[in-house]
Amino acid sequence: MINNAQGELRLAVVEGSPLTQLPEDLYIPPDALEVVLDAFEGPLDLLLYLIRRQNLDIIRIDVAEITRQYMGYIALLEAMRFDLAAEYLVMAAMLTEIKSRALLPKPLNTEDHEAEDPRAELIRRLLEYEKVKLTAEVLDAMPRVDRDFQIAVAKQPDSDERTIPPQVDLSELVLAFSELLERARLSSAHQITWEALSTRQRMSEVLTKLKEQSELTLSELFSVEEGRAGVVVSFLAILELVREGLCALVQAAPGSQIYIRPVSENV
Amino acid sequence: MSDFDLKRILEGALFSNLAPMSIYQMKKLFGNQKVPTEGMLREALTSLADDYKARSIHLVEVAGGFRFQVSQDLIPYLANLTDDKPGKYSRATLETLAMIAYRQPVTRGEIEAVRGVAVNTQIIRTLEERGWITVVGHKEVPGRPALLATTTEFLNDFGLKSLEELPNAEDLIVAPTEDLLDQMNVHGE
Amino acid sequence: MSDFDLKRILEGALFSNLAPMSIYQMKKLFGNQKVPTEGMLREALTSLADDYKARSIHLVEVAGGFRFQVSQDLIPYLANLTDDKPGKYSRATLETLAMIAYRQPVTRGEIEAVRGVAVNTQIIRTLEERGWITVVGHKEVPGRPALLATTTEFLNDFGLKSLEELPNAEDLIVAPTEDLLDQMNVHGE
Repeated sequence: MINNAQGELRLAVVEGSPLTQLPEDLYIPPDALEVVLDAFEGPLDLLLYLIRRQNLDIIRIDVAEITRQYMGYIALLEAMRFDLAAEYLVMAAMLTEIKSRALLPKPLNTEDHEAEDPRAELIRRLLEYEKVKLTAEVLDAMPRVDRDFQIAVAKQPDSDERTIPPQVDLSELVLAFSELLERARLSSAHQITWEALSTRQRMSEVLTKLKEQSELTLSELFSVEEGRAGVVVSFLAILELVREGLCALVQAAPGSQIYIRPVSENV
Repeated sequence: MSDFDLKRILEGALFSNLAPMSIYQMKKLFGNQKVPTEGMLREALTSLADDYKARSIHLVEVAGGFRFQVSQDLIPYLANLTDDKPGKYSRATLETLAMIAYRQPVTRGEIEAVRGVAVNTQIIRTLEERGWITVVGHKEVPGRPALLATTTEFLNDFGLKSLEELPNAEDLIVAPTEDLLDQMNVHGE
Repeated sequence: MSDFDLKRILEGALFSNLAPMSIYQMKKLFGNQKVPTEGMLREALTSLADDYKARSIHLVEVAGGFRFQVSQDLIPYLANLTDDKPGKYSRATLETLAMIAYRQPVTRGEIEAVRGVAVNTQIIRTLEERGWITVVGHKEVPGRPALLATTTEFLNDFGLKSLEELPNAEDLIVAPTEDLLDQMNVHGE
C-alpha cells in the first residue's frame, strides 16, 4: 500500500535505512548557506544530517567533532539569518555543555543514577525527531485523493427539489474580501509604515481584557454602538496583535466560534 | 493501445469530472502518446454507453460533450438525503469566491498568493457546481493556468445587474487605514 | 423492493455523492418506505463492488463510509487534462501532520518540542483548511493549549478506514537503532 514513488529523494542509505535528502559530502559555500538551510527543518535536522553524513550510529556520535562542525555552521548562520539562529544556538549551547561534561573527569562518589550519560537526552531527541521525519515521508508516499486517485462522481439528476444550496448574503462576500485584503496587507509585513492611534489603543484594550479573562470570543470585542468603524478598528487591532505574536486566534472548525487567547509561556 | 484500454481510460476520466467532456478534451488525455482518432473515441463511447444501459447511471451526450448522469427515477430517493435547512459555505469557500468576484479573471495561483494557503480543488468544484464561477480562458504563462471568473448566474443570485454594482470592499476599511490601502493597491497591481 | 432495486438505488446515490456514504445515510435514502437492514445493504454493496471489479472505477470503504474511486493507474492520463498540479506539502507541514496523526491529541507545544523548531501558524491553518486536522479540546495546563487531532476527512483522503491502518511508526526505525532505544530507556528514565 505504500507507494515508494518518492524513494528517489532518499539519497543516502545508512545501515540499511534511507536517511538524508542531501548528497553525502555536500560542501556548503558560505553564500549558499541561506539556501541550504531551507533544506533543514531546524537544529535537530541539521545535527541528524551531520551525524548521518559520517555514517554513524547515533549512539556512537563523536560529540566533540559534531560540535565543532555544528558550531561552524552556526557561526555562518548567525551572520546571515539571525532570526533563525535562536533555536540553533540553544542546540549549540547544549552540545557545548555535553562536550565539556565529557571532558571533565567523572566524580567518583556519585551514585549510579546521577552519573547518567549527558548525551542521553540529546540522543533521545534525535531518535524521536528522526522517527517523525521518516513518518512524514511515509505519510507523503501514501496514495491520497486528488494526487493519486480521484473520487468517481456522476452528475445528479436535474430536479428542483433536490438540494437547497447554501445561501450567501452579498455583505458576507464583501466582508470576506475586505478581510482578505487586510490579511494580505498584514502578511506583507515590511510595507507597514505606521499604525493609527485608535488601532494601537484598541490593541491595548484587547490585551487588558485578555489579562482578566484568559479567553475571549471574537464577538465580545465588537460592540454594536461603535458601528462599522468600531468593528474595523477591533479587527485591525486583533490582526495586529496576532501579527506581533501577542495573541492567537483559535477556531475549532470552519464557521465556528473564533477565540482569542494570549500567547503564553506554555508553548 | 487496445480498445479495452481506451474504454477504461475514457470511463475513468468521465467519472473524475463533473463537467461534460468534449472529444477535444478526451484527446488531451493521451498527452504525448498516440492520440486516438475521433472515430475510435466515438466507438469506445458507444460501447461504454452500452455497458451502462442496465445500470442506474448513464452516459449521455450534452452540449459540452459527454458525461455520466444518475438516472432521473432515483430523484425521490436522493431527495431523502438532503437536509431541509441549507448548509453554510466555509470561510475558505467564501474568500475564494470573493477573490474571483473582485479580481476576475484570476488564476488559482493568484488566489493562493493572496490567501496564503492552497485552494482546495473541492472549493473550486463546489463553486463551479453552484454555477457561480467558470473557466473563461487560460493565462499565457507557463502551465497555462485556468482563468476563473463569475457567471451571470452569480450576478442573478446576488441581485446584481453587473459587476460594477459589487460594493467597494475598500470602503469597509475606514479613515486611518485608507492611505495604507492606497499603498496596497499600488503594490497589488 | 427487490435486490435489484436496492443495488440500483445505492449505485445512483454513491455516484451522486462526493463524500463517502455511511450505512446510516444509505438507510436515509428510503425515507418513509421500508428501510433495508444493514445486512441487506452490505450484501448489495458487495454485489455492486463485484459488478465493478473489471472496470476502471472501484467501490471502496473508507472511514466515512463507501465511495466509488477512479483507479490509481489512470492518474497519468487524468493529469494531462489539467494544468493544476495537486498541492505539494512542505516537509514542515508533513512533519506536523505526521506528529498529529501519530501522537494525537497533541498540542502545538508538544510538536515543537519534538521538532526542535516553532510550528508556523500558517502550517496549522493549511492543515485545518484542508480539513485534515481539528481542535478536539484543550489541555488542562496553563494557557489551555488546543489539542490537535486528525479528522475523518483525513482518513478518507488517505483511503484509510481507521487510524490503526496507518503504517506502524516503530517499524520505520530499523534494527541497529532499536537496541539503542532500549539502552536509551535505561538512561532516560
